[in-house]
Amino acid sequence: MPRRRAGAAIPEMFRTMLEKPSTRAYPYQKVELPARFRGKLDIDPERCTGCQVCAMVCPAGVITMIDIGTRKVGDKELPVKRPVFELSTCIFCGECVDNCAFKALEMTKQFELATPHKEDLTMRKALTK
Amino acid sequence: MTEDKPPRKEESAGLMKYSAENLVPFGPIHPALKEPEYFKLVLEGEKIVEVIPRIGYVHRGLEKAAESRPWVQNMYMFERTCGICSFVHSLTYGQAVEGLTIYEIPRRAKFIRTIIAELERIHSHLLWVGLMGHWAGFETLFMWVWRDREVVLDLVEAISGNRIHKSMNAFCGVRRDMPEGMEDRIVERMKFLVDRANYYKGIVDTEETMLERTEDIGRVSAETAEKLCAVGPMARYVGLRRDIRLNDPYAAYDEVPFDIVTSKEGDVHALLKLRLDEMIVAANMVSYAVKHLPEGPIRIKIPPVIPAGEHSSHSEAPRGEIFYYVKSSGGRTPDRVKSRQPTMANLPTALEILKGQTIADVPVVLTAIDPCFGCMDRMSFLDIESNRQWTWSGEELRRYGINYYFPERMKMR
Amino acid sequence: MINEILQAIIFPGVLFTIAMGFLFDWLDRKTAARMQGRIGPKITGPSGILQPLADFLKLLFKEEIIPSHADRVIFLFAPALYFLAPLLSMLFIPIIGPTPLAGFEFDLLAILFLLAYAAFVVTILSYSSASSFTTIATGRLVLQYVSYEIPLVLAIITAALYSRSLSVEGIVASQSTLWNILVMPFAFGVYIIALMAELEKPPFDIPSAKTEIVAGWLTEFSGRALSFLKLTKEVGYVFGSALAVSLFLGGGLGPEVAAVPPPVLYFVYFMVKLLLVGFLIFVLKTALARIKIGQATELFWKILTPVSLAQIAFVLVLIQGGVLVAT
Amino acid sequence: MLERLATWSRKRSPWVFHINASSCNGCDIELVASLTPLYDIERFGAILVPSPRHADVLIVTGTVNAQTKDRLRRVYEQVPEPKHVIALGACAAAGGVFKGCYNVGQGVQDVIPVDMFIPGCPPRPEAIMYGVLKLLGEVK
Ligand code: SF4
Ligand code: SF4
Ligand code: SF4
Ligand code: SF4
Ligand code: SF4
Ligand code: SF4
Ligand code: SF4
Ligand code: SF4
Repeated sequence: MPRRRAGAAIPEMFRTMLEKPSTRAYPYQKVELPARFRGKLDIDPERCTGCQVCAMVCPAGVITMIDIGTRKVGDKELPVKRPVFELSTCIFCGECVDNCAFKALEMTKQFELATPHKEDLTMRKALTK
Repeated sequence: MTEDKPPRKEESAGLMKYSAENLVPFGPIHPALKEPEYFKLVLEGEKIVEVIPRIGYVHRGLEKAAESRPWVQNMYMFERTCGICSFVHSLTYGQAVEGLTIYEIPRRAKFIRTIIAELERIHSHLLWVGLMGHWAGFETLFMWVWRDREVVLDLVEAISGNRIHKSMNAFCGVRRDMPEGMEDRIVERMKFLVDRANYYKGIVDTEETMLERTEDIGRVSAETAEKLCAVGPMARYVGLRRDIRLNDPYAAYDEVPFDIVTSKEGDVHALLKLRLDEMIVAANMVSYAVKHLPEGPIRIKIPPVIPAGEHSSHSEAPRGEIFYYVKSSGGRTPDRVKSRQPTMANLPTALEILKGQTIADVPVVLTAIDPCFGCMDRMSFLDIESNRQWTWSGEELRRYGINYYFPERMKMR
Repeated sequence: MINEILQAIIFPGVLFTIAMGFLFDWLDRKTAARMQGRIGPKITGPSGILQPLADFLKLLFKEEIIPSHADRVIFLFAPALYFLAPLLSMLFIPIIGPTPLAGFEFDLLAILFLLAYAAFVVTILSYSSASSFTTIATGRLVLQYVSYEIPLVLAIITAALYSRSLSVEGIVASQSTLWNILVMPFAFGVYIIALMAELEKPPFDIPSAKTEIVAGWLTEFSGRALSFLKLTKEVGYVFGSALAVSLFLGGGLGPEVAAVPPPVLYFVYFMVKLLLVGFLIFVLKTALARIKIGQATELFWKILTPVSLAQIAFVLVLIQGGVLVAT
Repeated sequence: MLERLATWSRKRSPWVFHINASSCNGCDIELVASLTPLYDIERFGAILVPSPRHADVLIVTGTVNAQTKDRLRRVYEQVPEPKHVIALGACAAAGGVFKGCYNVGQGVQDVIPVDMFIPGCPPRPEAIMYGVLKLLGEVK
């Protein structure tokens, strides 16, 4: 049975005090993010075909498809759709990225997303092709 | 004090039988509980004579929502039942669903699942030890332990891409493989954590003030714990050998050697040491699994429609047994999902322990069960001493609600 | 005359004391942070030294909410009354020379009175805010007060007895050859522990335990009242340590250095000792977990009171035997 | 002059009260993590206070369900002016993955005004610090 005493942590405390503090210098220094980090979603409007798969798989209902025009297939007019992302509810799961067959989506390393206006978090990039 | 207590009124579910002065609310917004939960403590001086829990502040309606969402999306939702042992939720839900399908889970995926689950256990136990220090007023321990916890989170982030919600699981496999060249780093970091765990064991064993706070606190007999269905560390600290990993192995637990830790002392101090010991075991398991990771595929893609049937699955989360039941009628969405979390199972035991303690012990004892009230919105009570049993019906809840919302005592100027 | 008033207001009087209070708060936070492997306050002034000032000013400029069931008069004025206690006591401590600003023959008794007065005001304050947390906190406050009071007074009396003086000035003067701590180390220890209880530092932060009873007796205070209550605690910190220096560590006395004028030297010695005592408390407070009120009471009554009585007996024997009597 | 002093002190001493409005814990532990040695938000004067009466900044996590709504409003009223609200996490911003569950709302701003949204599930401690600092840049 080890000896009970008050202040058992004192030696370690002094050791810690003499060491360099373990605090990372954010925001003065950039954060080192691992290669797989899942940050803000980004879309390449050139690649997106409007297939809607991402909107179907998203568990958080982030993605809505918007009609941006029509195209002719045979003699039928079919709507052309593009996704709009309501990133405020995005849970950064990456499911949409995995499922996009055209590799239009990507998770960037951007994590500093704080904003006073929720509208800023709506991504309409795909619409302006 | 005791004499002038009004007689017990059974029909009010024990809520209004005490005068306002000796009822102390504990929660729902209380710094000791990182989650909102409400306990009314009936006090005599500093001593607690009765605890009345009021739960449901985190009720979000997951089970109901699950019925209208596709199978895969539910995985991400159930993962977010809780941020502390999130992976094990998706794992158990996944296992329950996998049970309905005919596919075999690749061996490599099983190992990766084990690694993540054990990393999660280490992170959860460290978090717990730190918070225990915080609640006992020992900030330094809290800071150190949480500093060391970041080691695990960094590893988890490197493997999965997020610190908390790993989103690693998929039906019949995992979504991401282990990154290249992580093996040495993981083994080395695990060694570091084992060293730290041993140091903290020394601290909780020798520091006088910490011992004063934890020794002989939170005692419960093995019989009571067994009768009240305690699970996880709450069962093991009174000597019950209960661990789903051992009793009913899942993932790769039948291939990774380990032994569970139990304790005989049955107080909070024993619980602290037990968790640190479990952490060491988990760290060794991670090192072993990383070294013996089999080759092969990590995932089988399965169709989005799950065959009809019922299946259940359980697993050992850091805080005890998690249980999932799923029912399918062969569609794209489940018919019913039911989950049971360890905290729910441990709450009756904790209430039993709290009786007779002082108010200073409340945070410590409630931490002992690790308050995570993700899933408690209905409840029956059983007072084993007087053999009195009662349930809250909707009517009682309503009456309690009316009483609660009566003119507030606290008003603005 | 003007000189004296200036002394009382600026240096080493009120303003200096308050500044010291801020300094102590900063040092406290900073050392605790460093020992925990953190940096602590950093951007407010050099190394965050202005952090306590910023906190204080911010609270001053904040809205003050008075709960409707609380006693308005007490709520408004008691914080100021409470603030007076350590501030006045500080005037009895010699800081820049052997004579304090406002000493008289029995000023030690006045200090004891002010200590009791502060505890009384806190209790009233706590009780007046009348919420269930503060009610528990009041109970704890009173219990803690009656526990630490006796050992604290006994420790102070030990020093007075040995120095055969009831004024701080006299006690300091009597230590020119031998510091009291060497004669009565246990009294010093008891004093420090009781001081931590009085300042509600861990392990005795029982009446303001934030994980148990929200913010304890401070729960209902906001804005200006809160800023003064916090400031009082900080000044109390300084005063408690200063009294320890005067009673047990020989005040500002120390070996003379020819090149330095005596008042400056006195002041420097005093400050060094003051910071040492402060540091001792920082370390203890960072290293310990909070104990329960029952355990605190037991500690003070069952252990520290007998210890201080034994110390008094020992000192009396010394005096009686004529050994080592202070001059 | 006084005005500038007040602004200075407010920017330097944001005291945070954290309220969990039915969140999953993920955001809460990341918030606590931002106090711990690796991130140490106390560098900027921010501390976690135990009583809403002491707070300047209210950080809300979680979806705000039917039960916590009233409590959230009550706590908000207890915070003395000037006060700011940060909605932490996808849940607090707009319901997150629980959007559409029968018991949850559409985020914090339906109940109390919000000054800063920090999306993420959960946001990294650095992201939380970024949000707090961004808010401080705006404290007037
Ligand atoms: S982003 Fe990809 S999945 Fe989504 S609509 Fe465009 S192409 Fe389809
Ligand atoms: S990352 Fe997940 S939550 Fe976000 S848009 Fe993609 S699928 Fe939806
Ligand atoms: S009464 Fe129960 S079921 Fe209804 S909202 Fe509240 S916790 Fe949920
Ligand atoms: S009781 Fe259960 S099944 Fe019914 S609504 Fe609530 S969570 Fe869903
Ligand atoms: S057991 Fe607790 S920590 Fe684990 S998922 Fe459930 S609520 Fe969260
Ligand atoms: S509902 Fe109650 S009795 Fe049934 S398993 Fe859960 S905790 Fe046990
Ligand atoms: S009972 Fe639990 S899991 Fe089910 S909806 Fe309520 S909180 Fe969610
Ligand atoms: S945003 Fe994500 S981590 Fe935060 S409370 Fe919601 S589900 Fe949990």
